[in-house]
Amino acid sequence: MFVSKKMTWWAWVALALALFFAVFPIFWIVSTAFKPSTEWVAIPPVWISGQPTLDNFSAVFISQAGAAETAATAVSETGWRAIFGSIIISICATALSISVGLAASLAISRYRFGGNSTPLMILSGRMFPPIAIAIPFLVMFNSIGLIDTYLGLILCYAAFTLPFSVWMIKSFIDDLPQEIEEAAMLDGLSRVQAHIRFTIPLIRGGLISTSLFIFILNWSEFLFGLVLTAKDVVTIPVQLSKYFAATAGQLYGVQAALAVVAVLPLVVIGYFIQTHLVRGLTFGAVKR
Amino acid sequence: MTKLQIKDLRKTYGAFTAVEGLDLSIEQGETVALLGPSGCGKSTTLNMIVGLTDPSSGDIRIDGRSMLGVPPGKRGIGLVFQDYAVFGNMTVRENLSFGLKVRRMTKRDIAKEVEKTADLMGLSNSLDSPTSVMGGSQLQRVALGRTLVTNPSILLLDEPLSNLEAAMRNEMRQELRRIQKQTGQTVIYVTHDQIEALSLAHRIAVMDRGRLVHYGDTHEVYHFPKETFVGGFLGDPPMNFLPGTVQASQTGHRVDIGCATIDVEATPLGLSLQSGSKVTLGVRPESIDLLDVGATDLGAEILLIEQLGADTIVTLLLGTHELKLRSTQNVSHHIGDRCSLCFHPGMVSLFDAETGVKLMASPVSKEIAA
Amino acid sequence: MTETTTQEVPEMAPPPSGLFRRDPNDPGTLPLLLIIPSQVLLMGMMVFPFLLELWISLTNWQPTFGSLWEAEFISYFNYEELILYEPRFLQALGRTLLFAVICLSLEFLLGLGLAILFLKAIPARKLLFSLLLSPMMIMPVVVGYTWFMLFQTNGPINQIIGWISLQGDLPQVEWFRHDATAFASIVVAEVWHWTPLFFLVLLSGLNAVPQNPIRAAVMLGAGPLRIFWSVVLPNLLPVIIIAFVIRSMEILKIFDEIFLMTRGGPGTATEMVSQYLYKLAFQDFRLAYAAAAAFIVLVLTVIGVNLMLRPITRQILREE
Amino acid sequence: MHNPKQPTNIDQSRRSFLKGTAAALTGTALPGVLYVDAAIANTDAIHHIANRAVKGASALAPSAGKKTISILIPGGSGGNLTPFLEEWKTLTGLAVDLIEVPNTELYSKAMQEAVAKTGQYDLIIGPVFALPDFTEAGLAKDLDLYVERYQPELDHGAYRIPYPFSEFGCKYDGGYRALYADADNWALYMRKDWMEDPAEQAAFRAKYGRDLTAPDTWEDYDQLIEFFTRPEEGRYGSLEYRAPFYTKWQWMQRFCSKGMLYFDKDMNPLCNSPEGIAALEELIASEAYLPKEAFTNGWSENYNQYGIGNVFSTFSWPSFFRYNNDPAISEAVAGNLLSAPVPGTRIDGELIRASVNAFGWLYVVNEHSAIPELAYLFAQWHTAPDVSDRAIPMNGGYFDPTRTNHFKAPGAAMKEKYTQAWLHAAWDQIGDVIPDFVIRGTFEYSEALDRNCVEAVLGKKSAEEAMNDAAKEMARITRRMGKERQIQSWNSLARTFPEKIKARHGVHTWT
Repeated sequence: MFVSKKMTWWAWVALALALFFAVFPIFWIVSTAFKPSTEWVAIPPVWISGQPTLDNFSAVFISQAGAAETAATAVSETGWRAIFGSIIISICATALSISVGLAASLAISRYRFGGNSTPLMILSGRMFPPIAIAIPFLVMFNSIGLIDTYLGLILCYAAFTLPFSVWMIKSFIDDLPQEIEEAAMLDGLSRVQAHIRFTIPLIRGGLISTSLFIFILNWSEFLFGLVLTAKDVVTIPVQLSKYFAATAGQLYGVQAALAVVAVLPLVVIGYFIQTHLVRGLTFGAVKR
Repeated sequence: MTKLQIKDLRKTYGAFTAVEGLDLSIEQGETVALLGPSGCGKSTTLNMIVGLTDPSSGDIRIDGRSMLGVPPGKRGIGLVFQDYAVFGNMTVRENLSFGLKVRRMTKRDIAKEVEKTADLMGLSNSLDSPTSVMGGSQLQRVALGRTLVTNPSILLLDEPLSNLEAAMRNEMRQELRRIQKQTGQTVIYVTHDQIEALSLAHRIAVMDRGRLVHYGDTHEVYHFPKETFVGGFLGDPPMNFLPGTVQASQTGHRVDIGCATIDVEATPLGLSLQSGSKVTLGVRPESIDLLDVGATDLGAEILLIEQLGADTIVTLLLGTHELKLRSTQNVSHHIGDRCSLCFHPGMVSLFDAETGVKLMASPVSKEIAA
Repeated sequence: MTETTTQEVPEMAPPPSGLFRRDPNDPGTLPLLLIIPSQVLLMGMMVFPFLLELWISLTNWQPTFGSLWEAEFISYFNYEELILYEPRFLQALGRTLLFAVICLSLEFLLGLGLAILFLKAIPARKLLFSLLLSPMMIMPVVVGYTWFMLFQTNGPINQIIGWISLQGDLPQVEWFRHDATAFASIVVAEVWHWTPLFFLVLLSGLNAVPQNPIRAAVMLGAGPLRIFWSVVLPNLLPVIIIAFVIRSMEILKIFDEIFLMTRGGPGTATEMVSQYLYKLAFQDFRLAYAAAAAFIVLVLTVIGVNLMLRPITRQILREE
Repeated sequence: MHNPKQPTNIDQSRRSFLKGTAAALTGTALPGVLYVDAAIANTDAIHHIANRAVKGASALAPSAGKKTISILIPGGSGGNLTPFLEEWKTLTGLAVDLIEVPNTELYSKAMQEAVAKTGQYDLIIGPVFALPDFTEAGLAKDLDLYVERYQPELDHGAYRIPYPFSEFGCKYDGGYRALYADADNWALYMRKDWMEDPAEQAAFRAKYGRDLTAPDTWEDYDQLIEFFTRPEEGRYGSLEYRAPFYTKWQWMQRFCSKGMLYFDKDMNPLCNSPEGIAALEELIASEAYLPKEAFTNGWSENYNQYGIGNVFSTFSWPSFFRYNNDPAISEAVAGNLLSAPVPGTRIDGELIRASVNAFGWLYVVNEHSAIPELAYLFAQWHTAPDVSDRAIPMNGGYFDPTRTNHFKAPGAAMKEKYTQAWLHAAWDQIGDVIPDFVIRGTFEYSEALDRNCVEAVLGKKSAEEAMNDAAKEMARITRRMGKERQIQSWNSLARTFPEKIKARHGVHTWT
């Protein structure tokens, strides 16, 4: 390789800086989640609380009704409904996006359905500014009663992640030799059976990583979650924006606590799908 | 004049020794093949010579100058890769110009040199084609041309023909020989293919498990291998090995191979063998003659006769050992026949049974009384 | 898009070999059945709202004027107004492009630097790798909140700057007050968030670059820069383009982080297209006008992405 | 687009309320005329409004299609409500469900409801400046009928909401559209302990040749904040807002106190008048007396920062006083806060002050609600003189004293939280209240003004350029909105300005 493998002093410095830059904000969220309200925006800033507290987490998880008024107890609702909503919506939307995307990728990759324009058309769906499309969604959802329903958000999220589903899954199917299905069919399986028994199991790894990637997208979505809900449905990103109290202003600690809870699974998921993620993210341009 | 001299070259990775105590010298204008099975350390040696890997100890000298610490590009060595490693995003001309551009030659000089080399390599007509559409032997030419254009003092070829089809391989072999002759280039040729080594090289260096086992001219290496490994690695079919026990005799030594004894003369070095010591006796298939169709009880039995065009390979059972024999003459024997054998005088080697190291190379004669 | 299609179709015409094509009747309705769910989903959730939006953009609708169904049809007036008389929209557009170019270049360069660093023998490689990737997994809203906290005038970033500065007193940069620093702050947040993607993609790309051409270049005496430029980069190109396409599609829509950090301020210094659209649609509720603006953005994005994809469309779509 | 009028008889009865009180409400000597005996708190009458609401709701509840009233509230305002939901349920059998959205998003969310028409919220607590938009978008239900039926006594009677809150906080275009819940005009808050320090008093007199007292004019005020600015000690003169969205209010106070209105009779912007430019230049000039955070602080950061105790003064809402005067929340300044009327300008011997009603929350009944009347009744109950007197002092909410009895006959909790002194001072300043842009397109006008102010403050434009740009943008907004309609709306808003200002423009003669 054109780079020496040896760690020089500048390599150590660069590595240390990069690590600090990458980890510091995450450290700050986690640290803030354990700070009492007096330290959220203290001057000078508190790095690690001398009196760590779980108040912020209890504000997220345990109802504060009747508790003495403190910054953390100004929260009017626990985060459970939002966590539940996010889980339901993200999982269902991901499942829908993946299954529809899988079928479409089979049609495109194996049968060249619609030539080359179909994938590009599907991809362009991802290019529309969501802020603008939110209004027609509002009008449309209102007329069919989907506002403030789980189904509404699930359909919306599934549609908006479909372009990635199709492109990522397609790249995995493209890399699978067609001979495998052909052989299966020569052995008497039908076309559908061949796909179910061979194609899908063989791209299992790709499907899992695509699912997790799509899940992350759904899990993080904010704008539609804000606009297309009213009172019954809440997602975590929307709930985060509600942590504000008259006395304390922004409830940084409580926000941080819910953020930690919401982000942790993603970091863990990300750890496991790293390598697959590359394949999917580059639509198969990197084959490893 | 010694072009390349390698002294006690050693490379270790932790506890693993890839190359140990390698000594090698190559003369100007010589073609040397570095031969060995995969994992024998030849690639590591090659990388150390070109400078892609730093040796753990030892020295590499080119024209008497130590190359330790000299970067690969400055050693005056050209390297051609097994997979050609042609720059796929460039045309042939760009490929050939690359090394010269790096050397900051003027555009005109570059063009001149490139034309010259292209001519030598037979690439003149395809100078402006993209390499991404080219086939194996064309790519090989580009790779070779790209290296030769920089006028390296030593040319290293790393398994250059192994990715080619058989027919192409022959053609390229001749091509290489022609170019070598034309340019008088010193060439080191790394291969695991003995035919290439034997046909192209003046001298062969055989490596095994990180050691240089035998370094000599092709004839010597082929016929008088220094170790059983060399004999077994070179030749198709390889050298025959027969375990035996030394018996002292008046004329020299005799080796008892169980079903027969063979007279072996003492070496000029006066090596004397301990009576009763275990040895391995090696003999090339083409150094064995079939004498006649005998009906003797102790004769060798013919197990198989393979007609390979010009040659015939005969598989024999001598006592409990299988032997292979190559004959250029027509074999009139039949499977199941018994016959007597004759080992060519001076063509039998004795190896230590335990270490496999050659005990002596001696002219031998004796008919085996079968 | 259309152009690509018309160009490529004739090349594809000879059907590829293989069982699926050998018998033209064989797949029957299967491909159709497979594609239908996606088309239904896209029809309902993309095409229909899209058409509705298109129609809205041709009216003068805003809720304080009455309901959508009573809105007046004014044809291209909104578009004309936006392009000819609304400098703020064009500024936001230009600013978004500038932001995208700055961020993507920084992310690319930093990602590349990190990726090259990771070719070295790094200790605790897997752990460090994951730590460096983690920002990518964090939801944009959280990214916004976090950097908002960090960039407070009395926040830790100023504290760190204070430590580094020799005097030791806080220089107190008011990040969100000045155009340049506010812009820098969102660039930092965005770069922090998405450099890992470039790092991941480029490292994988680098690891997939064939080693021997690089060795060959070394042997020919080329220095690291020349090798990188002439040998490594051309190999990385498809990966780089894809990464750029994906990121530009998303960065042109950037909203959450800026919404939570600067709200487009001070003035309009950090107002991207999305912020401007948000103002139009969710503050002024000039919905028709916002719709027209969105269409202009869409058209530009589609053109841009297609231009970027052009060099590798073939490869990605496996047309050879 | 103009909503059809309610039946004539109701229209007339509403007018008759107006007639009865108009003279008093628009009078200059408002506090004196409206002096209300403290005894009003002890009469049964204080309960009538709430009782009417409870009675009405109890009567309607059994036949209601929905037994839960959903209220869209700004995040952080639940404190005024949650303790009362149980009580309401006991009284009427109706549950209440609170739906929070971030308070910056409330307007947006409500307007989305105007588009989506889901009826998911029965009541909306919205900002006062949004009332015209809510009404024009068909979101704010016309309340004339309910007001007639249940008599919330918004603009008459002993417990009325004082003018002009009763006007721009409850009505749009002459009709009742909202129940005002939160009077939110600014006052000047200063550090009493700093002002009363004899050393400071001496130093001040030595420097400026007058006593260290609460300022009458902006010049006085500017001297005060200059005097107390000591960056070397980390002390500053003022924590005025210079952050986006807030800066316009600072400008409005200075501008209107020069006897100015936002627009002339024909709705031509006046911000680029010499007065407007001067007001902006004054804002720019006082930068030196502000800590750096003033340029980024939103209201809650501002409250917290003042609470630290290193700044002399600030302009703020009633809740500022309440929170920062609470030792549990702000140790440093509690007990040391002096509230004073906002400074004014002396024009032709007359001191004109302009206290901007920045924000302020009100109840709007969703036109698309299935149970609008019940929703209205809850709002009436919650804003009734007795209930609101208990609700406003609750912690964790935004509501501030609104009805006459809150100021004149406060309950124990109210007195404890706001102090008698503050309530008196606040009452005395009501005559100086100026409204925000309470007209259709409020966000567009505010944003145009605010952005240009901020850009001038940041030095990107001169004050004159900024004000000219703002005027140009506002004129364009008006043109696009439909000039005639906007003028009509502005003319009625202009009438709610303080008498001294109106007189200078002859608003009475506008038609």
